[in-house]
Amino acid sequence: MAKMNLLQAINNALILAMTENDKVMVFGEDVGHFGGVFRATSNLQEKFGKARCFNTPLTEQGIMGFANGLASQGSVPVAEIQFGDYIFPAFDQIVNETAKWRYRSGGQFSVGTLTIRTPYGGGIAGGLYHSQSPEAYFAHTPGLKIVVPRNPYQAKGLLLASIRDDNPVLFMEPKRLYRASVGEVPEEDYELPLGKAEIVTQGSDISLLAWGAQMEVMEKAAEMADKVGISCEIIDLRSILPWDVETVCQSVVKTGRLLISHEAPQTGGFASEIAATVQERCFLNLESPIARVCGLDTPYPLAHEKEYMPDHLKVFEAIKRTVNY
Amino acid sequence: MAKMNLLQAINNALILAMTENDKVMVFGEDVGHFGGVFRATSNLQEKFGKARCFNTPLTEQGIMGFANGLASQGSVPVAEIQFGDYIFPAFDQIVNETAKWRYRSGGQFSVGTLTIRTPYGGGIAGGLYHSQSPEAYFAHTPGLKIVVPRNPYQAKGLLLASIRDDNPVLFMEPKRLYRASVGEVPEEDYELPLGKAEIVTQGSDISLLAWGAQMEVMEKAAEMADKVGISCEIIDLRSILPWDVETVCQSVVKTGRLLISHEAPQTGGFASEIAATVQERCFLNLESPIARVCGLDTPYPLAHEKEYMPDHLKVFEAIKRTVNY
Amino acid sequence: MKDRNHLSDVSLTHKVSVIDKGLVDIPMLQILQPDGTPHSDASLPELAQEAVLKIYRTMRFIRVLDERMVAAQRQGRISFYLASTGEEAASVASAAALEPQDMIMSQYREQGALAYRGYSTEAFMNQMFSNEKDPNKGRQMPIHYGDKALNFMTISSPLGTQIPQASGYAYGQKMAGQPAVTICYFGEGAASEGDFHAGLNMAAVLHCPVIFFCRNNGYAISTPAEEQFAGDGIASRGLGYGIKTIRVDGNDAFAVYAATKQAREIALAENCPVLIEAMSYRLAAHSTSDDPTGYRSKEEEARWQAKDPIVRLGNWLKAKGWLDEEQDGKDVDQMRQDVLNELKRVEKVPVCGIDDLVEDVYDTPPWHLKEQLEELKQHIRQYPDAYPKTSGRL
Amino acid sequence: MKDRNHLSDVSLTHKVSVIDKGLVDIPMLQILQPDGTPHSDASLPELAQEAVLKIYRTMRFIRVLDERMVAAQRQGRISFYLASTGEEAASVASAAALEPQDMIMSQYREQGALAYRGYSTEAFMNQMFSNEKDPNKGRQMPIHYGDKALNFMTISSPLGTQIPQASGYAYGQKMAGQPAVTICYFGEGAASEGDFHAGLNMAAVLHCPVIFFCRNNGYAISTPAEEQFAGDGIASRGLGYGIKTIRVDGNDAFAVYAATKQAREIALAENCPVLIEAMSYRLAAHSTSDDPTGYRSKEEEARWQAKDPIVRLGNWLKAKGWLDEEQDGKDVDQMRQDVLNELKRVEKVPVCGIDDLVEDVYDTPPWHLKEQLEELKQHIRQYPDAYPKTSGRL
Ligand SMILES: Cc1ncc(C[n+]2csc(CCOP(=O)(O)OP(=O)(O)O)c2C)c(N)n1
Ligand SMILES: Cc1ncc(C[n+]2csc(CCOP(=O)(O)OP(=O)(O)O)c2C)c(N)n1
Ligand SMILES: [Mg+2]
Ligand SMILES: [Mg+2]
Repeated sequence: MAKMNLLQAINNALILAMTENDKVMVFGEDVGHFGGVFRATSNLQEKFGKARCFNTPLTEQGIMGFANGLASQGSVPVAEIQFGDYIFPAFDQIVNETAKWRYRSGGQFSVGTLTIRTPYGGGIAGGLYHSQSPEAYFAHTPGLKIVVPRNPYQAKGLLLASIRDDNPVLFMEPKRLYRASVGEVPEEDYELPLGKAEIVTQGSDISLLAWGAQMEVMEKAAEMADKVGISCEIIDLRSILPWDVETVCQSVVKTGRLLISHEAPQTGGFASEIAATVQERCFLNLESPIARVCGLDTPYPLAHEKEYMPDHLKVFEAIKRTVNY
Repeated sequence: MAKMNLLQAINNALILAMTENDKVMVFGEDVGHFGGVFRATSNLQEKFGKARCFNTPLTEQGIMGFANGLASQGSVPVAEIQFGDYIFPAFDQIVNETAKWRYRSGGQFSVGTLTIRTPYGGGIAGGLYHSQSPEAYFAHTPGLKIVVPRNPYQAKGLLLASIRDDNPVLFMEPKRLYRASVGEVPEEDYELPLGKAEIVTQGSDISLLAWGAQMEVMEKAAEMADKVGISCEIIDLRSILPWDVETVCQSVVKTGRLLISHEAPQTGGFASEIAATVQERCFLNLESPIARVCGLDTPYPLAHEKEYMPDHLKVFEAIKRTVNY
Repeated sequence: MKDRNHLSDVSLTHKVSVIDKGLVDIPMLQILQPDGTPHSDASLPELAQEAVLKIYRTMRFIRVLDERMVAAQRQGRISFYLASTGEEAASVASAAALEPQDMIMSQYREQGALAYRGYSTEAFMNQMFSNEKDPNKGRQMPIHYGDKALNFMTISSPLGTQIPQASGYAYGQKMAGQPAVTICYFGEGAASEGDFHAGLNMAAVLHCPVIFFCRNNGYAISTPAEEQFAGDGIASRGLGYGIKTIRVDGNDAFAVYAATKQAREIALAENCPVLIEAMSYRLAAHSTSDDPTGYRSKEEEARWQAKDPIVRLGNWLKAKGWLDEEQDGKDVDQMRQDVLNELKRVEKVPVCGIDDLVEDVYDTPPWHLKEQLEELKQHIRQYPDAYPKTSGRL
Repeated sequence: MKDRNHLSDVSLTHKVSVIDKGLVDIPMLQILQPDGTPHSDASLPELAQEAVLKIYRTMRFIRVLDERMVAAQRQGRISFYLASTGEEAASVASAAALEPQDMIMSQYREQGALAYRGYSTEAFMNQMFSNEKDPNKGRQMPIHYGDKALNFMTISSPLGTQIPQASGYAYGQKMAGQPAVTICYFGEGAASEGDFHAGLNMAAVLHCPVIFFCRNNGYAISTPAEEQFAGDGIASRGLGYGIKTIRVDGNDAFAVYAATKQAREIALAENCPVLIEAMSYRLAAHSTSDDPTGYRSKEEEARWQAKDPIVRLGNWLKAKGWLDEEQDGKDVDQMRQDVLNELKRVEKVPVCGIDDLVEDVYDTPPWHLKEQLEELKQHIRQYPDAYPKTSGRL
């Protein structure tokens, strides 16, 4: 065990993956000698050489096109998109190519070895273009897996599993926690399962569902709720696609109530998919409407970031409203 | 009044818009002399000259970047993306630029004059890349309007309103209906409102909600339902963003049941947003879970297109299940 | 720390000098004249009789296949087709200059390359009828071939996407130490996509052994080359990326062969990309959905019919005594017959069973796809007549 | 119907000719030597004393602003800053060659162009403190300026997106019959984006009066130019698109002015794009989030400090007798004082009221945004201490 922050946990996972398999290659803007603008890829070029960890020209569509080709050849690319906000130039390569590669070829070819890493999320005074949480844009795309860790331990285990999974994985890192989240992380190799949610805290009155950096907010709100006598069950979804309907529904059957929270704008966010599915499957168990506490339906603001965010106070109020419905 | 098919109605709307305002410019791949691969822009170059209706090089990101700049200058671009499946290379220009232009500049600059036209949808043996219905990918983007007409009359009135609306509009045309849908269309100018759903058929047992080509399917299913004594209220959403929650909820309050249908894959489709919102607002009115009848969570297939599609039979079965819940 | 100077190669001027025509002339390699006679100062590629005949017969076959399938589409037997008439030399002769281990990533008008690799008439048919024998499982429209055993990547409709992918594939080949390159075909229209820029620049910077083979056939559907770009074709761009570039007569099989052969040698020896621009003309309609009479003249087409690549190589073969006119005619008749026979046989092969609808989305279908499949089967059982392709085999 | 021949300009060769170094030398225009003495055969641009002094003083001001704001960021007074140290001539002198009606679409390191247009110190501060006086309403990170009255388009972070936009803007200006061009600034890093390719090609084909001004400063954050491209800079690409191209010493204000002036004349007279590549060096860190010691040497930086554009023009002015050393020092002190005063004054200005959170998403807030705003206000009233920036003014 060692104390690591989230960046160190990711760096550590990359080192293990690159050591184990020399087909693993890490690339993206500034990831080489410099180690990435957040330093997630520090020292990889020194350790594994410039051929396996390298800078690319500044083109996200190129990075993902290159990564797709490389993966289809049998290598194991771990491509970095510098900010989640800059993944959109690569949208066609990801949504039309990565996700459909295996299907269109009848399984003859695939890019299953591909992992895309990208930092996402707000709370860092980043404004419109350094704050977005684009998971829902990708969650409408069969063929992709989407994974979001909430802390260093999760990050390492989920990233190793993502790199080794035989499906393309979009691995979204909560950049607000990069240095803020520190925890004990085993130095040895381990994996955490994709597609499985985790019940972080057991509770009986309401289920709180979130992922990534938003988990902290849920815990804070749950503490407040606890003080007024409301017992919250907290669930980390971990995988957005495919997602763990079973665990979520079991929890809702137990508590009778569900609140989902994410930073992305409410309309069309992934909370809507969860709410739509759960109301269908747990209709008779629901004692109140499923609540969504999300970002407002605006671009991500700057001066009003605090007001925009689905913080613990908004979650706490929504918990009370839902329980007292 | 004249009999027009959906293409003719669109062509007619473009002629009116270009005649009225010489700032209106129409461009895209093959839209010039040739009139577009579907011929929606036929004769425009002849009538209005090559400077106002022109071919672009083959680059969707370029078309949308160019259109954004042109709109911000004060011109009124109507840009065509040849197939909805090929809109993704322009995703960044639309989602990060078009949608956020006004917000980031505090309202100093905007691309509100922009209209993007694109054919969408399946049922034409088009396979993965000539069949997609990408509306949900855009519906998560504050700042955009999204409009889908169901027939020639709607197409003309909604397109004219979209071109004149001071917000960027993504106008999605159900290509399966281009020639198949024929109807009476006034020759003079008229507009239909954006953001307003339309109740196409009154009913009492269940509300059926869809848009575009899927409206036909709803009507067919409703007829079947009628024969077994179920009365369906059919609603055409028309605008996906912002959408008309009021009309939909009023209908659900009346019928107590809701079924939503679209061709796009179910997970993360726009039906999820509607279901999430309606279960929240009409919780106590709902007599059964909101049903979604959508495409499967696969890329759009070819050999199994018929099986994949949310056809009238599947809708009919879901109506019965919902009513008999 | 390494000292860098991004101005190290720059010379000075003291007057504003606007560089306008700043490119060297990029001449087009032609070995055979349009009538099939070699240019006197040209050296023919070293190709044995069998090798030239294989190129010739493959071109012939593709012409026949194209004709028959366009007809089949008109008869409503297949939904869509896309012919390569007039451009057979570009794809066939370039493929002939490759090794089997080289990966081919094509656009969609390179059936010649695939046929050269050994794709059978039956395989073509299986794909076009989207049947269960197509290794791509009938998931894409006709002409989106792909064959792992032949190192021919399954075609994808979105244009230009294969260009940066080819750079990545070639990088992987290099890292694996394989004596192989990737060839990436695309049209002059697709070269306007952002992916083109990304792919060529990355290949140059990252030293990828890839051949970018641009078929400049003058049109992208209805859009003529002059509305596609204003520079000296696509070749002129290669120079801007620092990529070695060759322009070749795409209707001259020998020229295409020689250029590709040399490009392959360079790419492999120097671990670098090479750009080939093959000048040709799309004699066919864009596809069976297109009618070119709306945007070009018969005279223009006639001028290019006179440069037919098959006639050109045929004439050379005959002059050389390697081809007998009569036998050639019989061969073509035989090809026509074979295509028709296969067509009739294959159109009866059923599509994949319904389970395949949810296969290959992921490595194995996750719970939600299994659930959706079960519901669907249930539904098909309830309405078997509505889903005749699959209900019989549930 | 028009007869087309996309081979009309192509010459023939009969041997495989691989074009490697196929570009003419693209020399760099330099009028002033690094020490400020003009090259003997160079003709100086026709600029009156006041005009040259305006350029000089704007550069000076920007240097001061950059220094102060980097310091302010270190003190935690603003969250982010991005200096243009060493590149002032590129943005200031190019802006000086434009007319006020020309639209400026910049990347983010062109504060010099904005200052030249008359953006006040207060305006800079308002943007950087995201306050209610910023016409952009405090919605973006510091340095994302924009001012409609000055024809300076609000900056957007995603790189390269402004390039095709500038083509479109210029097309609109042409259609409106305005005697105006658009200038589009971007870095050599951003030039790798697909949008660059689309924007330049479209401008060439659609005859847009736009000046593409590339600041090649050797780095994109940590990535040196040699890992960004393998060709002869960015200028070499212009030729491939058929775009007139000028390479200029970005640290020589006179050269930048002369090149841009001529580019503007050509763009306007011929309705066409012109590409300028300004060779410079990012003496500053990429931004306040960056530390360049990790990827380049002090020696390399020193080599470029010796080419300082402000010193260069200052020396020329002094030699000319147009600038007094002592007065210059006083001016700079005054600028520092002004910047500090404004900073202190402006950092007290509040942010916009909460209603502005939902304004400008659409032309008017639709029902759902009004509803979200009402809920939010309700919430803020309940927890006023948690939202101190806005609760006081509800
Ligand atoms: C991204 C994308 N945009 C548009 C299309 C529609 N489309 C199919 S073929 C074609 C023209 C391609 O021209 P070119 O690249 O020159 O190839 P050619 O058909 O001449 O062989 C177009 C616009 C597409 N398939 N993909
Ligand atoms: C689409 C996109 N990708 C990545 C980034 C992150 N980023 C900001 S600046 C920068 C480097 C830009 O370099 P260059 O264009 O040379 O301009 P310079 O900073 O040298 O002035 C990068 C990668 C971005 N802003 N947008
Ligand atoms: Mg072409
Ligand atoms: Mg730079």
